[in-house]
Amino acid sequence: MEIPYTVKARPDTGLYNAKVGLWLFLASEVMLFGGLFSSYVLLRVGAPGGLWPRGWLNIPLGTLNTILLISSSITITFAWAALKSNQFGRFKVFLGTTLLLAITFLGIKSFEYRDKLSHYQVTLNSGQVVDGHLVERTADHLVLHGVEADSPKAFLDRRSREFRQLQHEEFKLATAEVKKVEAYKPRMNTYLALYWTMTGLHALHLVGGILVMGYFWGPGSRMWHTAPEHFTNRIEIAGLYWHFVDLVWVFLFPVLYLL
Amino acid sequence: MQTAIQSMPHGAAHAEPHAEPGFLRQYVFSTDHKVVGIQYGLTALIFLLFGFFLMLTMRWQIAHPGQPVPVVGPLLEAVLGQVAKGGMMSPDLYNSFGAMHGTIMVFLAIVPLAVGAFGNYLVPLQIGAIDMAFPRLNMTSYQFYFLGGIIMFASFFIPGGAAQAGWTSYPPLANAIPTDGQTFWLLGMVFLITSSLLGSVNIIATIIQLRAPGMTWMRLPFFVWAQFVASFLLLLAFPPLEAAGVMQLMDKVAGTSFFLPTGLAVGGAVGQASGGGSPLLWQHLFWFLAHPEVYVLILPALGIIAEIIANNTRKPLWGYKTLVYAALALGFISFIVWAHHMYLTGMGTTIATFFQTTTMLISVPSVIILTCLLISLWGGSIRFNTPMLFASAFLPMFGIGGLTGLPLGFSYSDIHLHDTYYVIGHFHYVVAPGTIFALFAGIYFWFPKVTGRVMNEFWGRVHFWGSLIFMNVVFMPMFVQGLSGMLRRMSDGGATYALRPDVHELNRVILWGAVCLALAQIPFIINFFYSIARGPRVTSDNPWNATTLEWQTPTPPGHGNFDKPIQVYRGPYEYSVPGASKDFTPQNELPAKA
Amino acid sequence: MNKLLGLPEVASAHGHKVDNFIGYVHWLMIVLFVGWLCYFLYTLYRFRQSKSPQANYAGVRSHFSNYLEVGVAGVEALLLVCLAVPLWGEVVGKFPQAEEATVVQVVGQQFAWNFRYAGPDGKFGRQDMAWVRDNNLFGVDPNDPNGKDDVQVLNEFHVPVNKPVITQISSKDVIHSFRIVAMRSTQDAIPGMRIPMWFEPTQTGRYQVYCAQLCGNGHAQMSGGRLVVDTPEDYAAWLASHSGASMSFE
Amino acid sequence: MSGHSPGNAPVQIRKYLAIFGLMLLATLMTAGASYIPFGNRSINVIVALCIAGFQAFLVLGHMMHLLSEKKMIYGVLAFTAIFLVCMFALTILAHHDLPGATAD
Ligand code: HEA
Ligand code: HEA
Ligand code: CUA
Ligand SMILES: [Cu+2]
Repeated sequence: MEIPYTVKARPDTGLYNAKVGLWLFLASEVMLFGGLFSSYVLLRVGAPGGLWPRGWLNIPLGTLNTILLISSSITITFAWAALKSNQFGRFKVFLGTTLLLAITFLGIKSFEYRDKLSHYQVTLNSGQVVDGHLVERTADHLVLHGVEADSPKAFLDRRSREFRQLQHEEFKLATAEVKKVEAYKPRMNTYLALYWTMTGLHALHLVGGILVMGYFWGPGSRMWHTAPEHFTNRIEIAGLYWHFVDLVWVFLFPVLYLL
Repeated sequence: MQTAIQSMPHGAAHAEPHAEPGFLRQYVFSTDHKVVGIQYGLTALIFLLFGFFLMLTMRWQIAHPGQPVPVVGPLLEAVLGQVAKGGMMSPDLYNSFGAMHGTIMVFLAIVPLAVGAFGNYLVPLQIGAIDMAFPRLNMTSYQFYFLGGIIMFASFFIPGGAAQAGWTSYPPLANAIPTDGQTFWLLGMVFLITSSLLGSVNIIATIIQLRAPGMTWMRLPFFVWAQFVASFLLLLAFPPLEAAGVMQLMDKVAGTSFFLPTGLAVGGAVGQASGGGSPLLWQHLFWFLAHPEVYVLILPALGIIAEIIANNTRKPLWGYKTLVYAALALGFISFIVWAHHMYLTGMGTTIATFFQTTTMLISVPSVIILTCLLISLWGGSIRFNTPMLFASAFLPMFGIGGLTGLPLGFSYSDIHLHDTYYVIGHFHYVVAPGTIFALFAGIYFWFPKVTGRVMNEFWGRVHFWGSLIFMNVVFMPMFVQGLSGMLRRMSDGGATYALRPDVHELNRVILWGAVCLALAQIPFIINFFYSIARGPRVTSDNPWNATTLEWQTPTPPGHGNFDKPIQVYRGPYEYSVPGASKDFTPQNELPAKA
Repeated sequence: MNKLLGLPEVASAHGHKVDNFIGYVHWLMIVLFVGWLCYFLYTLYRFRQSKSPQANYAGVRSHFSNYLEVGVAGVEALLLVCLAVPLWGEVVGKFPQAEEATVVQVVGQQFAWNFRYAGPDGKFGRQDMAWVRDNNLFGVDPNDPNGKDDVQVLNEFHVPVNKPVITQISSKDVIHSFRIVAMRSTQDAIPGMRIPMWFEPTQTGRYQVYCAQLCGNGHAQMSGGRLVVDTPEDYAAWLASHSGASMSFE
Repeated sequence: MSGHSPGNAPVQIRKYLAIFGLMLLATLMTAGASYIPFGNRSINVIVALCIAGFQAFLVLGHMMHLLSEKKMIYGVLAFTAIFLVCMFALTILAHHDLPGATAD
């Protein structure tokens, strides 16, 4: 007793089971990220005073990551195409490349995360605000490499001319002068909260994808020799999912990095 | 992605049909949709009982504020300590129980029972499939559900107890309560939502892909349609709540302020928040799920009722197509009415008009469905067995619940009724004597198929009359209380408000109603377990002389469900066909002249 | 009908409209329910197996039910278009002019209500979220002279009779719901938002303010709020006696 | 195509390469466009979203083969899209439609 239509399409719907399942799953994913994006819009539109951070992320890195993800999306298509034309060797190469690209993406992402965790905004008792990366922190002083301004508002738009004219230097701040030390963690403000949550959830989707593709590349690929069509279908499904992950990023990138 | 892996046919297990799978494989980690369905069913029934127990305790407390709860009180004190000091429920405990009653009833009892158990067990059988489309995914979804349930249940025993912010978990309150109950609640919800998503992908894919030859869309039993629509609601409405849950979890553990506005001044953690969030955002995302969710509670119930009515009136459902279209319309509109729960959060005329209009619109398909079911009775030959008793009582009970939704649906009357016991009365009429009755009916009806034995008719009737009478004793007075202005979620039963004394006195009536309702369940529970072990065996695979495919299987159906390939020739309710030799013609019976 | 439904006393200008509306909807519900119920019970009786051993395959042939459904939808539409929508528009849209009304700011907190009046000068002190502290719920700028004579009271607030009252409702900590049953007025008090509501009291007396939204373990005890509707003279005296008694913020 | 593949249509490698090129170009364009001061920030937003929309079209339509998908999938996605739009529109509208809006 086998469940029908796992390999061949059902004639009247023209689809095999996993494809129906995956598209349904993607529909729910659309609603999941949709919920987050609509929160983003709402919180941004309703931000007090219309103030919203801009240019807080590294655009070249973001662009690079976008390119990596797009490329991985193409390579997985090629992997599937290779199976379709019966070239198992090529399949291994392309799926392997996809995996490497995906892992590189995560590597860059975690570098960006690390960078944010070592980035601090320090409010002094005088009202001055220093913003920069932590160089050193001891019981009685802090050393930051960054910029200084009268109010945190100066750091809001980092792509403005005013901000770019600020001098980067090293600040040594005595603990006694310091009123508040804040890292660029999710709690700092709504923008960062959204950034961490949305990219975090997206990264989790990547991790899931990598695990599955890793399985298909490694032990799972034995199935090619017993049930090639079924295996090809699975790669197609994996590809669909992966394109979706790419698609989400295509929106995350401008929304978080550029605007 | 998951889907891809899980779709692997569990070939190995079937390759050698003679190897008996071990106990674990057969009952605990089974991928057979029937076993999964039974697992869902038993777990959910236990949660149902537990949810009721929570409410009984609460009802006792608010009928006698300031006095220890007999029997249960000392027990609670022994287990939970301070919050039940002296055997009395503190307001914190009351709020915990209330929030968990709602959560458990909705997410851990009724939906798993209606969709997880009935859907899982019956959908493949009724469409003539050998299993679900993704059997392993099916098992996984039960496991997620179970884990979610464990997390929810465990939260009672952590310091500070379970979540206290209502099943709606509105922030900032949900964040402001300085215990971990809410964190557990959110985690539990993430598991439950994931489980629901996997389950609904499975049900929909099964219905689309695995219908037996000849089983066209318009030959599907109405129950299958109801499951189909309900699964779509789960699939598309739950994810935004999952997103919201993740955001609230971030608020709780990572200190973000998605739902916390600037300028909050509550002591403790919230005061430190960066602000800039919106409490209303949560409400929108929550109700975006929770309104469709209530139709997830009712649609499978309507499906069950439709099956039982057709079978026991011995005639086709009246207006089958209309029923199907109405169910689809109901599903569609249910996505755009959610803010009728939020009229009084500060809503202008435009949005209020929109949501009132959609709310009135959605009552139309409900009326149509109910009318079709009522008209189906006309001209029948009605057999009053226990399932039919419950099914017929469902109709007026749902009627009361549905009709009392109307004054809530108008924002103008909602000014007076919002957050009163009127609301509690409204939705309990739909879910308790409504959905629960349908589920009872379903249990009595399909019991012979699942176990091969029949439940006792006499005790079934006792159970029915007891439940019918006392459900009404419990919920009818709530309308009176609500109209007079008594608020819900009052840990003292509204004692601090200047209510008419007779209205207040009703709390005692409700309490005794609820106690008797509990007693009325005893015959059911005993009957249920006794019949599993000792009930008289059925003599036929089709004891009710039914037409749908699940009755054309061996009893109980084995792995793979059907003995022979199934071919469907006709619609689902061919009862009393003029000129036929018997008063029912199964869907797979060869046409007379081939 | 309103008696039958047991609706509580009403003391505001629009209150009886709410009650009547609830009454109309209940008429509709009762007519439908009783009609259906009679049909239902009769059918169950007439078509029981012993009396009607052979079911009729075709069942009902008439289209009466369609008219019925259209009728129900029609009545609902009528209620909606003629009453519910315009009346709601009156409550949330047509606010009286602030000069012709008593303006009160309301802030809920766990578990009491705070009220603020502009005082004799008719001007509220400048307010800003940034000033909100535990002891400055309204976020009043302590340096603004307009704020000096503002009146701030806890739990009990007074208004003159037969003059519209505009309440600006907010909350300091969690969501509460400001509800005066006798005025048939309810509005959630949501932190971070200030939402106006209005009503016109038509009878002097003391009315209880309810908190209708779960707001923590003291929710049931948050019942100390009172609306006192005074004659204009009493009100003026009351306001004068409280002027400037607002809290001081250091 | 050869024995193994069910092969409905030959996989068009060339087409995918073209799409790849377009996607890269679009990415560079969004990044680039964000440096151009259009005078009004909302123009930047619109430009970026349009480019993202175009990319979404490429990914969905061509890489995920939606343009030649079956009716069933269209149905599912159409409903998803409708509900998504409703969620966006209604939550945001609701935040901007408060009592008293017509008062003064
Ligand atoms: C299964 C669950 C379910 C169902 C089906 C419904 C159905 C409806 N609900 Fe209900 N509702 C809830 C569950 C449900 N609801 C819950 C859980 C809450 C509260 C949540 C909370 O705050 O905690 C709630 C709250 C709620 C509110 C918010 C109230 C408030 O908080 O102030 C509103 C307002 O519009 C509303 C309206 C409606 C309407 C118009 C319908 C309509 O769909 C009803 C249409 C039906 C009919 C009109 C009946 C027709 C009847 C017949 C034809 C049969 C007659 C038969 C005989 C007599 C034999 N509901
Ligand atoms: C599906 C949902 C559902 C169901 C079925 C119920 C069922 C019941 N509910 Fe519940 N209720 C809610 C959902 C539900 N409730 C929600 C969402 C809230 C709002 C919470 C909040 O404020 O946040 C609420 C709130 C609520 C309140 C208001 C509390 C308050 O505001 O302070 C009250 C008060 O009486 C109440 C009572 C009851 C009663 C007496 C039942 C009874 O009908 C229960 C009947 C149960 C049985 C009859 C059990 C049968 C079980 C068996 C027979 C087990 C058999 C077992 C085996 C065979 C193993 N409920
Ligand atoms: Cu304040 Cu309830
Ligand atoms: Cu609703």
